Amino acid sequence: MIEKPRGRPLTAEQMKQVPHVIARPKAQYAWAAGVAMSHFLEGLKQGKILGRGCKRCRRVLVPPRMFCERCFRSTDGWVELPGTGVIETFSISYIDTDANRIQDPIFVGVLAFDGAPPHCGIMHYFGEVTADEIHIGMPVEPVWKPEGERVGAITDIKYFRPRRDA
Amino acid sequence: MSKRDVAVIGVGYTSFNSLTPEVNWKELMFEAAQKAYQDAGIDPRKDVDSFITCAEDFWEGFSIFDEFTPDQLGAVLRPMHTVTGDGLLGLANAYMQIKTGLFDIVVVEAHSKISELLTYEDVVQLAFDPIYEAPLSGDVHPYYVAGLEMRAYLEATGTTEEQCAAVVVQHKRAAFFNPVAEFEAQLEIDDVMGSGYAFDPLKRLEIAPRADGSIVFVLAGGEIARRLRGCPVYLEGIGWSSESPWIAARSPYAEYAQRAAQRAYEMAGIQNPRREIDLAEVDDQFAFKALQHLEALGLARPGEAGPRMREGAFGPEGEMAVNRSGGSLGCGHLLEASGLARALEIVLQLRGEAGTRQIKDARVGVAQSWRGVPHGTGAVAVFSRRD
Amino acid sequence: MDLSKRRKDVAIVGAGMTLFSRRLLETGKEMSFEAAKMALDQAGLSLHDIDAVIVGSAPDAFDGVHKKGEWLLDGAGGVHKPYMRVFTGGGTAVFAPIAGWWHVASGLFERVLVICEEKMSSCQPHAQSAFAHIWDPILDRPLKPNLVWIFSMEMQRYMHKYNVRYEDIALVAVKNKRNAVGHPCAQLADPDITLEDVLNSEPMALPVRRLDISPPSDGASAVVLVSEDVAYDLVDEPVWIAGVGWCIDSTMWTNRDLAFPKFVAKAAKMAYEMAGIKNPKEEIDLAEPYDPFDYKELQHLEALGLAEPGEAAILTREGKTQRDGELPVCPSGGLLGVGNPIAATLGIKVGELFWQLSGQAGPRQVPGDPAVGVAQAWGDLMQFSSVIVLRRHS
Amino acid sequence: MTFTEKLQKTTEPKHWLGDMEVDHFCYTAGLAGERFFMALRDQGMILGARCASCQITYVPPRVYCERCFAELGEDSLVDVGLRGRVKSFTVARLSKAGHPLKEPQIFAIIELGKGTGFLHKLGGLSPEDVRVGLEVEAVFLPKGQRQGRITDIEHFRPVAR
Repeated sequence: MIEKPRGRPLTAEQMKQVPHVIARPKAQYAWAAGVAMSHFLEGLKQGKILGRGCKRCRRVLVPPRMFCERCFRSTDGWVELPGTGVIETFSISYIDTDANRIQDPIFVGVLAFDGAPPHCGIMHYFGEVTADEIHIGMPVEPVWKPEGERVGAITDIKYFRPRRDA
Repeated sequence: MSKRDVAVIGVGYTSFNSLTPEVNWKELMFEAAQKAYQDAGIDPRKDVDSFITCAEDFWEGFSIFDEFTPDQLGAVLRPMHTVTGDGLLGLANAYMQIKTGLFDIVVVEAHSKISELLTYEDVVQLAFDPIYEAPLSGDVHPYYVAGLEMRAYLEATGTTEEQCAAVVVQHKRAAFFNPVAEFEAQLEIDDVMGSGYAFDPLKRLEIAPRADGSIVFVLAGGEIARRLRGCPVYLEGIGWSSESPWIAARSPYAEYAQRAAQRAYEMAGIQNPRREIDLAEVDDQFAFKALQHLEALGLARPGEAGPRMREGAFGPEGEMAVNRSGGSLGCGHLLEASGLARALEIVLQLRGEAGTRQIKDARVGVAQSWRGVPHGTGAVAVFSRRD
Repeated sequence: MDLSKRRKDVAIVGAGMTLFSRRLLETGKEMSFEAAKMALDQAGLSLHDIDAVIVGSAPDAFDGVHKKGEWLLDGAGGVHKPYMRVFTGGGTAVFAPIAGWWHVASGLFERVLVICEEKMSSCQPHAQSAFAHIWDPILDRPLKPNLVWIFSMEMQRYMHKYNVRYEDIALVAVKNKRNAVGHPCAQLADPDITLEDVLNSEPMALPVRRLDISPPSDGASAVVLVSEDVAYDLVDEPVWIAGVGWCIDSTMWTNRDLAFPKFVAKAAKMAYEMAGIKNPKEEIDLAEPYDPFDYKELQHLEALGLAEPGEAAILTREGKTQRDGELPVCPSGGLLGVGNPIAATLGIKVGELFWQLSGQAGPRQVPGDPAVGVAQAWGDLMQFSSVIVLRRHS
Repeated sequence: MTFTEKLQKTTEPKHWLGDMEVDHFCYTAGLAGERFFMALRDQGMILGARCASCQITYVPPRVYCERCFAELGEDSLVDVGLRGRVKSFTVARLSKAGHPLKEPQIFAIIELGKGTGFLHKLGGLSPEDVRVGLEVEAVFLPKGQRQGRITDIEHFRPVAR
């Protein structure tokens, strides 16, 4: 039985009045990309989507990894994918990363790559598409940054847009 | 308590390196895991009932690091969780799970990828109380707390600075015989004493350098272990305990280790640790900690570990082998994996697989961990060979 | 081999929680103490009686303290005791008591205290800022994601695959915010909320709107677990932990079909097997599935085997999941109504089941003298679930 | 390494820079902190909280006894005075970056009113003159500059003989 729960609620204003400490954390990292992601990022720089094949389960893993998490064995070789795919799911976002409201919504979602197993892809932005036309199953293709601007990052792809030819 | 016993059926580990730029944390863990499963002769996708990783978010740079652990251990769509503590705390959970009888084989992983953290000192300071402790130190290195604790220990026990320096000499020499250790060195006490005060009375060379690495243990119920390995190493007892988290409110005797040892010994049926234990691996993130911990484990009386260390009683020719692995001073401090590194050495020694540093007739060993500045939490595990 | 004889049965004999609020004056340590004290008082135990403490808390990046388990230690009663923190993201709320269960079931400890704490208001300007770091640094973070995105993408996929209408999903928010009116700790209870309020609330990341989301909160909760050897000394009718289960799916969340949470189903299977439950729909009297977003309650009910995939929305529309319905779901008011201090939702999941099964839920009491309940939490990158089945024997 | 291929050139491994920061953290001092810091700021007083049954005085105060969980309310507050004894100290010589500090800083655990130790800095003396057992007293910022923070105490200095 909860009789009188404790806790002294504060308004945002009160929080500034009560004794408190403000501090800015400093937590910076240089993560090693590792074997698989170093290749993948190099591929992006060259305008390629690279996957890694597992002979046992016959999957092409993308994003690639050096081991297959289902079979628990080393993967076997590199596979270049066409880069096209279909929208697996999407969102139309009116908030940014810090939950600030934004006027022009971000179209974002997960696509499944052609040439990979079902539901196998990455998250990215969608562009050149309206809220009315975007749908699950929509065929899409990558829009790459110009070669000289690519640095080996997921943002070397500007976004995926509907494949008008499909 | 249930009568089922618990044994180690496999260990796997990478080498311990100051940098590992060629692999990410997943690939590092995969290597240790695959070696452990080979060693145990099991298939993680079928044979393991529960997986545990030991990690802290800010060491890794992820708000929820638990997300990034299952694939490389073979734990996808299986029971798995994170312990935010060192590897021995992971072993404790595995031990309890096996004791319930519902879990037969449990995997414990701990690792360090600390070379990727560029602001290590700031993150250590982020573990201080944000109201009363952190605002005091500004740009001062947070390891000053180790200086405070070392002074309190020296005052309380009469241990000398030279005796602490002897720990560095011995552990870094031991590391020559450990192929996975990276911080071996041929030093004399004068070298350590002359290395300069960092946080008086703590000297620069008395601080363990950091290293990357991953260690995986596979534990099983005794009846399974005997079937798979014949004569496994048993986890006979495990204890863990905490003192106050307030920096200024702790004892100079590492009471956390005393209490943890008490429990572990009780479970293992050890009444006279000095007589019954053949080798010890204790936490030595700072040289004096090794002495303080040896005393807390009852392997020396308060104030006695220092002189005995200096005489060589814990060395290769001594009466009890201590940190033959090289400890954190010799292997590098592996953050949450340091406890498992201590336990790993015990297992290898008890199996007779310790190569050129092998101790003769080792039957009972104890491993101990401490969670580091600014905290007072530690664990103790007792292992044995029963043949 | 008959393994069941090896373990001790484990009972819950006390629970406690603080207010859930957008901001609390109390430090995380103080909140932990307040919740723990309430749970101990209810169990008639003092801190000296407690053999070990288990703490659950989600990201350190909320409270802003590295190794926050260590920092919380004195407020959680862990001084000079074996003290353990476990962490499975949002799943911690139901996972910490599972860890408590094995502390006792193993026979190592007789009486343990389980405490979950979260102080999200420390993280400024918004708790969302900490969630920016749950993503893969190379693949996801450069896209500057917001946590709501994953929910929105999952919800979209769920609606698409099982033909679920948004109007039915929104009814979950209405139900839970109304249920929370009976909860003294609630942050967002609203007796007058209507379906239109939810449907017309501000778009966040469509299809998710503001009222589909539970609010970030400060708060703490606690439960006391004891072994069969001492349970009857403390209470006449203990509430037993009959089953526990947990499961994690692959980190590679963009390689999974997000429509159905397989990991929840696997965790449930593990817990049901241990509890001897063969037909959950028949045998379970009430459920506290994790509801950080309204559609998650539905997805979780389906994975818990309490509805067929796509059917939970229909049960909701028909009123069957109301407090007086066939299967009361989130009678506490859930995260949507009481608040979402991530791990601390222990109090409205396992805590609520304890109060319901022991007839102490007051104005929230579900009718019909319930005897078996299931609580579930969910966490990580749409990836982890923990499940507990509680049972009263008589 | 247990993979079928590895990186073969030192230029091949890539790394990725990032952080786990937020704009800032705002830590409330809490129930006990409110009492402690008001007294510190307004009255220049250092408070502790005494658990009568465990006979422990917590400095700074907590709202609970960490041993027995007795509630330590207003009535358990005690003024522990401004003078105490150094229980331990260190001379910190390194910055976070590992560089020698221009001015080494002395940190100490100070026993105030027979309470648990209190962590702060020492000032007004050189490192050679510190020893365990030294009597010290708190030096406060001028009243107008105090903000209700632990740094309202500038440091502790030796008590003049």
